[in-house]
Amino acid sequence: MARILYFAWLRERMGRTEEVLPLPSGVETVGGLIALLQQRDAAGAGAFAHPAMVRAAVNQEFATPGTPLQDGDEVAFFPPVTGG
Amino acid sequence: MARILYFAWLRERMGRTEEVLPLPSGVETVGGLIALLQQRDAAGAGAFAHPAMVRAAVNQEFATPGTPLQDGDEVAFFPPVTGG
Amino acid sequence: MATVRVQTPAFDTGAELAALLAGRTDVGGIGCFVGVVRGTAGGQPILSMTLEHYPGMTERALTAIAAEAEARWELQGCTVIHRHGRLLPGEPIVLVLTASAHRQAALDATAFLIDWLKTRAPFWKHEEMAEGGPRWVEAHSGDDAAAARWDTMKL
Amino acid sequence: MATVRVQTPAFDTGAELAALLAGRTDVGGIGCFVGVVRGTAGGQPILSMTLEHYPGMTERALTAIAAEAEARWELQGCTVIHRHGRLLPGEPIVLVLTASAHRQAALDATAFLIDWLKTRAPFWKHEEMAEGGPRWVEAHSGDDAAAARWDTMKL
Repeated sequence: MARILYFAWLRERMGRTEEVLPLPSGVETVGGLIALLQQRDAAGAGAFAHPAMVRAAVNQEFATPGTPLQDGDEVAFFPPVTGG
Repeated sequence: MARILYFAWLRERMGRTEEVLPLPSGVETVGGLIALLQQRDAAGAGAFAHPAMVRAAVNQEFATPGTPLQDGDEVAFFPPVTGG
Repeated sequence: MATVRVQTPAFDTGAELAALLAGRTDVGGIGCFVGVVRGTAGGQPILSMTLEHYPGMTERALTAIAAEAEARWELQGCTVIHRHGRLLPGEPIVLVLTASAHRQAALDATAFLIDWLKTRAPFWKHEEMAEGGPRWVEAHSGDDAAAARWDTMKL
Repeated sequence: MATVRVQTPAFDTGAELAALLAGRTDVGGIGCFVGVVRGTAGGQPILSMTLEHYPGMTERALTAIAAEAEARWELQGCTVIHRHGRLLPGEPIVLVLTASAHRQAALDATAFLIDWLKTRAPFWKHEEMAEGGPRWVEAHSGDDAAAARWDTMKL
């Protein structure tokens, strides 16, 4: 299982703030999870239509598509940050 | 006549905060005034013993030994500034 | 050592500054930056700005950024306070304060903190425009460049 | 446009910052520096620091320095307050505040103002040492170098 959080326009396009998802075998990285969400439904296809515009964190640390995922991870997807 | 002000250790060595002095003919610059004060008395000789350590202003603008003096000028002598 | 807070209410810059100085006499200078909501975006008036953030990761990221500043410069104190929620034009968003024995360390650390914070803290700005719909603020390439300056400095 | 004051009492940084923002929504960032009396000089404890200045020329010099900052950067406001008289370790000496639409202008103008002020404003520091006689603080060659950085920049 992974807890997945969405922020800013990714949250709007996904229509949810978070979800808990079993990680299917074969989904071993952030990039793999993005591919899964793209294919799952129209919301995922829209939210991840341009993966270059999406940033990710795993367990509250910035991650890349190659970052490995493990059972119990907290994964977040969001646009490039704009604080300060 | 020139009004002459002294600050910091120049004030202490001159033993005064200010004085009004007629500018003798021949004293036409800040450097000329320094030479006059050096020769005038022991206080002046001590205060201006190392002219490289002395800074000057004429009419409240930083000046150099070559800055010309005119009747009525306000001349100040002080060490390099240490504010901030 | 750093003070890091993420909060909705306004901060009191004078009080935070006094807290950095309280009871000590080894500070020679305090650098400070306050970010403020501008009333326009791309030339268009905005009504409000709402800051969304990632609770948990935000505090962790700000703490890591402050620790990096403390590793790079000799600081006697460091405060980072970032607001979230809905803010109006003219309201302060973020406060960075650094205390050091020497002014250059305080000034450099302040610039570093705001540059890194802009590219590494998980906040997202949403603007309510006077005309037209609301919009998410896009990240600046200039902010990436400003943050990248520090990659090759002081290491 | 700049606010310049030379005074004996402490200043209120929060109030000065609020005054720069009051009634306007075009400010994006405020840079700030506060100089503070350190409790030691050359490793020796000091009891107090007394700032002597040149009334008249001081205000003129600070105004000229602030005008130079306003000529070099697009500032929406600029405040310089310098105290004189006898100060104790831990007490603030000088406040520099700059407001701009963009953070880099505010940060750079703040650094410029404190660098120039240290070499161009007629103040002299006199330290009362815990042991040994009082002494006049000597000018730093480092301050001249810091000020000289700006000679070839932004012109």
